[in-house]
Amino acid sequence: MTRVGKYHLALIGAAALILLLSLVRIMSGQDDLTSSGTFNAALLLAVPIGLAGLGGLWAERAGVVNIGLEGMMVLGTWFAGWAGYQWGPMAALLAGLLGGALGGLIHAVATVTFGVDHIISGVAINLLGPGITRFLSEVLYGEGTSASAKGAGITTSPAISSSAPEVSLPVLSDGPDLLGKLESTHWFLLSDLAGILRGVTHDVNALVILAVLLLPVTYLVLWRTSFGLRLRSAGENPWAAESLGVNVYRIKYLAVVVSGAFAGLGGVFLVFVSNKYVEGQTQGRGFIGLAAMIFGNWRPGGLAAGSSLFGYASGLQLRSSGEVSAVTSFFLFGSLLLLIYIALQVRKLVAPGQPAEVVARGVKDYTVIAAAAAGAILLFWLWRTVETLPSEFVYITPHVLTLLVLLVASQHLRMPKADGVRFRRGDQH
Amino acid sequence: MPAGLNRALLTVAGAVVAIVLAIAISSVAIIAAGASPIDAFAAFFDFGETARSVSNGIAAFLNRAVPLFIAGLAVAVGFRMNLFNIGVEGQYRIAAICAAFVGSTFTAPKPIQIAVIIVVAAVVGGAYALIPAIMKVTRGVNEVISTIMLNYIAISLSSYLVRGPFTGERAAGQLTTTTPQLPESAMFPNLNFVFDWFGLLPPTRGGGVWGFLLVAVVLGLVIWVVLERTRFGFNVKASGLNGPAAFASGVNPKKMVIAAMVLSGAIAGLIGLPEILGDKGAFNSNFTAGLGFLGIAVALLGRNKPVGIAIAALLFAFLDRAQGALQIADVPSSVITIIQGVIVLLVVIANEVTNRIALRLEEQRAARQLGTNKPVEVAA
Amino acid sequence: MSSDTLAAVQPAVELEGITKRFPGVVANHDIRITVEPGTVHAIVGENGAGKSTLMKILYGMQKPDEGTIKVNGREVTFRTPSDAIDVGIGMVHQHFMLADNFTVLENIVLGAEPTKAGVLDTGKARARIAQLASSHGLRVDPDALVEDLGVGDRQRVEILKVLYRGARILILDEPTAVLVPQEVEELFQNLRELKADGLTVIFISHKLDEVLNIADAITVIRRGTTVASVNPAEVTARRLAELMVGSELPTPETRESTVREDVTLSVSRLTMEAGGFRPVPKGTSVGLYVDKLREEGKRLLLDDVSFDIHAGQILGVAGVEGNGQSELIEAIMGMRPAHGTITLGGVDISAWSTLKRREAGIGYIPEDRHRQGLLLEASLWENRVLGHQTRPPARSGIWVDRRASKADTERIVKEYDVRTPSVDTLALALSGGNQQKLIVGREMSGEPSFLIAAHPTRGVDVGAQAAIWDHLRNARAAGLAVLLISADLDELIGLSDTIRVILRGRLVAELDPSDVTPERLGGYMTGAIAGTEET
Amino acid sequence: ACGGGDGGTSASTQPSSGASSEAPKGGLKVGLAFDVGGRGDKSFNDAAYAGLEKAKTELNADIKELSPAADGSNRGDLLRQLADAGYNPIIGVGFAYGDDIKKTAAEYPDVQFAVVDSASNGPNVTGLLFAEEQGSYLAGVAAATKSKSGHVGFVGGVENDLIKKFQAGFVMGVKSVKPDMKIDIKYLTPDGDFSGFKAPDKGKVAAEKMFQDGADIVYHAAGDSGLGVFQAAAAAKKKAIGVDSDQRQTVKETDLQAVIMTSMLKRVDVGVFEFVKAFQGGAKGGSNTVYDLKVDGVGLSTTGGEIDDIKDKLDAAKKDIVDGKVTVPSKP
Ligand SMILES: Nc1ncnc2c1ncn2[C@@H]1O[C@H](COP(=O)(O)OP(=O)(O)OP(=O)(O)O)[C@@H](O)[C@H]1O
Ligand SMILES: Nc1ncnc2c1ncn2[C@@H]1O[C@H](COP(=O)(O)OP(=O)(O)OP(=O)(O)O)[C@@H](O)[C@H]1O
Ligand SMILES: [Mg+2]
Ligand SMILES: [Mg+2]
Repeated sequence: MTRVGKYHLALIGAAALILLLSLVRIMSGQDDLTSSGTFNAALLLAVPIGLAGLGGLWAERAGVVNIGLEGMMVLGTWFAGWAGYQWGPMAALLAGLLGGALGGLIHAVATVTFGVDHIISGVAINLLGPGITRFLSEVLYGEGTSASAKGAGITTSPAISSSAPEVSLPVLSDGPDLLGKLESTHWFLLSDLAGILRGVTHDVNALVILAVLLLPVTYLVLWRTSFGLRLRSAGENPWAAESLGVNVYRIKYLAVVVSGAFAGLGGVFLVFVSNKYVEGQTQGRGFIGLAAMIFGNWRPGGLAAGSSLFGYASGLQLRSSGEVSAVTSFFLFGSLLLLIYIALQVRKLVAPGQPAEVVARGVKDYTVIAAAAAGAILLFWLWRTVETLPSEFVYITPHVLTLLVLLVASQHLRMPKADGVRFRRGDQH
Repeated sequence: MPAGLNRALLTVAGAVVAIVLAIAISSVAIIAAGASPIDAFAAFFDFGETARSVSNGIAAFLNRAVPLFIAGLAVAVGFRMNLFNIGVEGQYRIAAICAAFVGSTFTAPKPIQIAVIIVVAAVVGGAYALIPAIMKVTRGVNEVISTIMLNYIAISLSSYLVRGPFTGERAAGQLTTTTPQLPESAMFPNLNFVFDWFGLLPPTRGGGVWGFLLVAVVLGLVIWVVLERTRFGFNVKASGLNGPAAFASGVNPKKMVIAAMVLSGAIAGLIGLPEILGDKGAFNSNFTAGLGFLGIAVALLGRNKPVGIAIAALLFAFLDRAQGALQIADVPSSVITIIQGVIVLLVVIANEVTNRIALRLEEQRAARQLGTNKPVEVAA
Repeated sequence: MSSDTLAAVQPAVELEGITKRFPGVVANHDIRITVEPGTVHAIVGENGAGKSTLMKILYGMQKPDEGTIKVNGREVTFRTPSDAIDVGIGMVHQHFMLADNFTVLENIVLGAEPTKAGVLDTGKARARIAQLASSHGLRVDPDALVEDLGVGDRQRVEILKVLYRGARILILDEPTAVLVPQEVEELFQNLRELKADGLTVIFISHKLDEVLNIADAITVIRRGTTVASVNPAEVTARRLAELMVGSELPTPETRESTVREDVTLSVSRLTMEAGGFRPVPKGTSVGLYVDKLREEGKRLLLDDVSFDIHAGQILGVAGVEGNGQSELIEAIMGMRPAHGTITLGGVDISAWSTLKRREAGIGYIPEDRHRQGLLLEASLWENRVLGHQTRPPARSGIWVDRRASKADTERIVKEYDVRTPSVDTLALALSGGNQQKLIVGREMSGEPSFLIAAHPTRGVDVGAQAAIWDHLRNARAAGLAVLLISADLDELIGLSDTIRVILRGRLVAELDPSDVTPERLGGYMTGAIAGTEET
Repeated sequence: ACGGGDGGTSASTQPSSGASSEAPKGGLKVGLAFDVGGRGDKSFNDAAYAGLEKAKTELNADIKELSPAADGSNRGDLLRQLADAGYNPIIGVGFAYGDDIKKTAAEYPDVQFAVVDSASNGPNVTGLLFAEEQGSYLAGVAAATKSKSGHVGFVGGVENDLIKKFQAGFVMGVKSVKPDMKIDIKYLTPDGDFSGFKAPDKGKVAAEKMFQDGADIVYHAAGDSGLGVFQAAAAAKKKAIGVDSDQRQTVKETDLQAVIMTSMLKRVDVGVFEFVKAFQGGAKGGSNTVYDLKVDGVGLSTTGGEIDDIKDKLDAAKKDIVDGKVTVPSKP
């Protein structure tokens, strides 16, 4: 019952968001807010974050904190590049997975077998990942190696022999491209929807589909299978699980190795995008993936929302090259959101059927409404007056947005109860 | 007490085994790279042939250790309370640029000028750390996410400042953007005279051995005293060991989060100062980044205790110093990072293992004492 | 199968010469027990006697250093609990082993999940649980979250977990410690049904009347060794107690009243919402606001709680766990905001911080010493400082006065008979009873005028229990006001001057301990007897 | 593409390579310290290394090159190590060396230093400066002339003053052809965050938007992120302009080669080699050597022949600059 309710609430929320976006687009004339290009970019940028986050989700649901995602992702990129240039994309995929899984294995040995503090192990892996890959590059891609002749350098691998396939939704976003046509009409709501749909269905890398599928798959595996139940029990109460005959060590090992593999897959994706390994191309996405996972309350749906938000904001940021940047429309967006909030609050205050003197109408409520109103006016004024933001303020759009959303909605996060706890077989708890 | 001695010996043995293992693992890597491990390890101790290069190498080594040590302290203060301040990175960046700018706007006698700069750095670092602290206590925002995001924001913000409001004059043809040059009175005196004591040539490198080393030592002492001897330190320790118990004992967890985070940020604010006051004389776009992240490793390796952090910082700095020496010996210098990572991992693993061995030894002792146990008289 | 006929000849469990050592402790030494099938076999012994350790060995959670285990006549060695589960052994642990964030169903099926193509078959599981529940009279809601359940429900979930795995031999480690008499009786009814179905139950308790009530055979363990096997029909509780401790059980009798005129602590109209505290709007009285909350059907954790405690009085609060005791404590300690007024010695302290309240003379023996009372990884003297950071002897300016703290810890160690090598020992090295004595000593320091004692002797052995009772009694005689919360009804009746019963956040009855039995008290606690609303 | 530039605008003399009066006796020992990324980056650092190698083969120099730590914190120490090990001259690659070279040069007055992309700041320091803005101007002219849509773009890796030189020149070049042309400009990361040079995905997203908005040629100065720009161009069937080296040759993917209309060359190799050669000839520091269009220190590559048809126009533009008729600003 409640779950269905939540699900519907999420749908309604998404619909309201799109409506609002559409409104903002019409008002500001920034078509890029809902263009297919933006959403395509958002998808591209969200996928590696989402994959890293999924890695985090698997590990932390089994009770192992994984701050080493970044290092595992780095391993994934390097091995993907190394295998990819020799044997093609499939090999890249496999090698990247294995590379990440190797990082996961190290983490598992340290944390599960030896009971090392999870953060320490993760930090060590974040040192090791870049160290090992750089070392391997120096050895294998150095001057005079065969790879070097194929275009490798210390900081890059040769290009992958052939790139991963890209697909589009036939008719709708390809060929006749009906969605594209609809999008270019710039109608209210309809074009926005078309843009969003086309963005996520046009020229989509095969790995994106895999990555997106992994979200529901993760949900099904972790929340619908017996394996998932055991895995989550290792994160909630491993002592109970152990006492029921669950092999907690094995579960944790598996979870952490899968975690590394997913982070590695995120690396593979980055390699596919640039068609080769480039040193430093993970750009801290392991950390952002971790953040997205916490943002998403250790759940696949929330993680998807978190990485999408980040991907969307980054995409918009990177695409705002003109004089008037689409990013300024966020002022308008925020202003409208605050207006809606005020309206809801006011309605609650004047709602009939409650004796006036008993209504919880503290000073605090009024202050909040007043502050919201002031904020709305300020944001609206900013939107009207600010033509171009200093580019430095544009770069931080995704980060600021994430912080703002967290400020509004982070009260109810609940992490697995035994997350980060070192578990020893036979110990009492 | 024999059991205690046993334990201490085991710990030392564990650390030694860990380092030997780390050396073995990196040797494998070095051999795989087609180089000689002996050359490689010689390179770590090879400070050059001339007296000048030796003292320069020592200076480079010590100068690297100073910011690492401060970064480790900053991270450790948070960890002591189970607060994971990944944001040291951003905090020191913002603090450095603000301190460098403020320091350049006036001239005062050296002690005052330097003190003002240090205070500004600490205040700015603390203030920047206050943001995630307030977000945590008022809205429950996880400090891991907020500080990660604030790190990115700090980069953009400092870039904006150094190119905009805080920008300084620079010579024609110089592309590095920078804050105004600090007056001479802001530069921290160096410690080169110490070399004379040991009959060594003082280092010639820019600034020599940074005098800020002394500040770091004092800071380490102060932090040790604060954490181990004061009521505040007791509260930090209690909150870290057992939050609910600390709460029940009257410690206000919100205040503690804010205090610990701000203290951590204030210390973080100082990370950039040795470089600025000892060498660069300004904050510029090539300012050393990443010390905050290294600080995490240093703090963890040093077990969040000032002495341990000092040892860890020296070890990391010692390894880092060999960057050039290794290349001269034709060994891939990335082996340094590998050694650092492996040591962090192995030292903690060794620690766990020795703990377990100690426990088992105690169990055996118990078994031996079984003979001396009085048999329980069976009634009825 | 032939197991029934076999069982008639073969004992269900045979333990031979089991020995288990921990660092510094020999938990089990040459234990011998034979459990006949289809019986309830009780194991009794004081705290730390080694009962739990033995059962963990039988359940494969710990490996014995020596000795053999036979199940149904066959010798077995267990590497993990699943080996024990495989031969039909199930265990309900002394502390709940449940994942709070899981549903009842998930907790029950964990490790033995019915699946369809790898997917959890909840339908099948639900049916099986319903069937087990009805056939053994264990009602549960399979979809409820465990964190929302009370202790009785949790206990049933634990038993269902075991039954669900088809266990024929059940180990119950102190299942009654947290139950009220009515619930205990309910549990015993279940056990009898299980026994009738041919199951074997190994039952651990140190409540001797319970043991005599349910057991078919009793084994007594003292200091890790089996000292006697007795037939419950031929033994009295008194005799059993002597076997356990070698001396008589102490009683918490405190009859002569020391209650004085002056009210030390006065609580009035204390109310706490479930959904989080919201301040009462301006211009509204607390009463009106609370009425409105009630009207709206908001759940109240504390509902209009008022009482006074006089100097020299012990007010006992009885109640099934989870009925607002913790919230009451937290409200008085200032750890959780609530509506209403609290005065200490006539001063309104409602708005004070926890620290200020402690400084004003409130002591607090927390219900869970490991969670709220101790820094396990810190030394004893540091634990002495905890809660007294701002008061002498611990404080000197901004510093912690280590010398004075250590000296005062020495005093506590001596006065309260805390058995420890030194005050620098880490708290985790002490046994539970000694830890508790340290806490009691600490909370009695600094001359408190009011003490909250929550389960002051829970899980503490007989000797320590008597000592703690003595200390409480002496302090009471010296004028200390005490709020005593305990699940041990004998303790409650024996120590209190007045007993109030708390049910769903309300004080529902005021009883005179001199004419109340545990059974009647249990009736009030469960709501079976309607409360005598306070006047 | 271009012949070796000889000499600089402000270099005092042009001694011939053989005649050396003050060349060190024990042979030529040249040290070089790379920018972050190090040797083998197939770009800026490797270009410098190519010059060094040429010095090795042609001038018989003993060479040593060192890469800094990932955070670049030890640039100064590398220079000192080279000096202590007897290397002279010593070259720092990248403007980030400016400060360190200044200090080190003061400490080692007997050693000659050079710094790429930064001005001389000591009597024994030679600044090897490149007129990126001039080369970029030509790139702008080429882009504007070739553009059919009247809309071009520029993607910079990191928003620092070096990359802004590229932008300034490019914009002016474009405007010189069509003043009302639309130019999209995007940087990937702020100054101080050098990850913008290593983010092909970001480059791709930024360029994609430009192409979607109608741009048909995008010029990049974004290091490895330029790969993304090429990919976006290939996907949109549009063109891109490479940077630093002749990327039509260094990029190995054939589909990407095809979109690289031309590349703005920055002959760091020439700069390094010429400096070593001049040193051997006894040249002293204290001045800058500017590698500009006049000496072909910058220019456009012609591999693929895509700009052959506008050669006249480019030559004219070049001539205007060389003759001083047009001055290209180095700031946007
Ligand atoms: N994991 C362990 N490590 C060390 N000592 C232990 C461990 N578990 C139990 N002990 C010790 O073994 C002894 C027996 O403990 P056990 O828990 O079996 O007692 P018990 O009879 O169940 O007591 P209680 O009535 O308090 O539950 C105690 O002295 C205890 O301190
Ligand atoms: N995991 C463990 N490792 C080491 N020693 C332990 C462990 N668990 C218990 N002990 C030992 O057991 C003793 C106290 O534990 P025990 O569980 O018997 O206490 P208790 O009286 O049952 O307290 P509680 O009711 O709080 O569990 C101490 O001597 C402690 O050293
Ligand atoms: Mg116990
Ligand atoms: Mg027990």
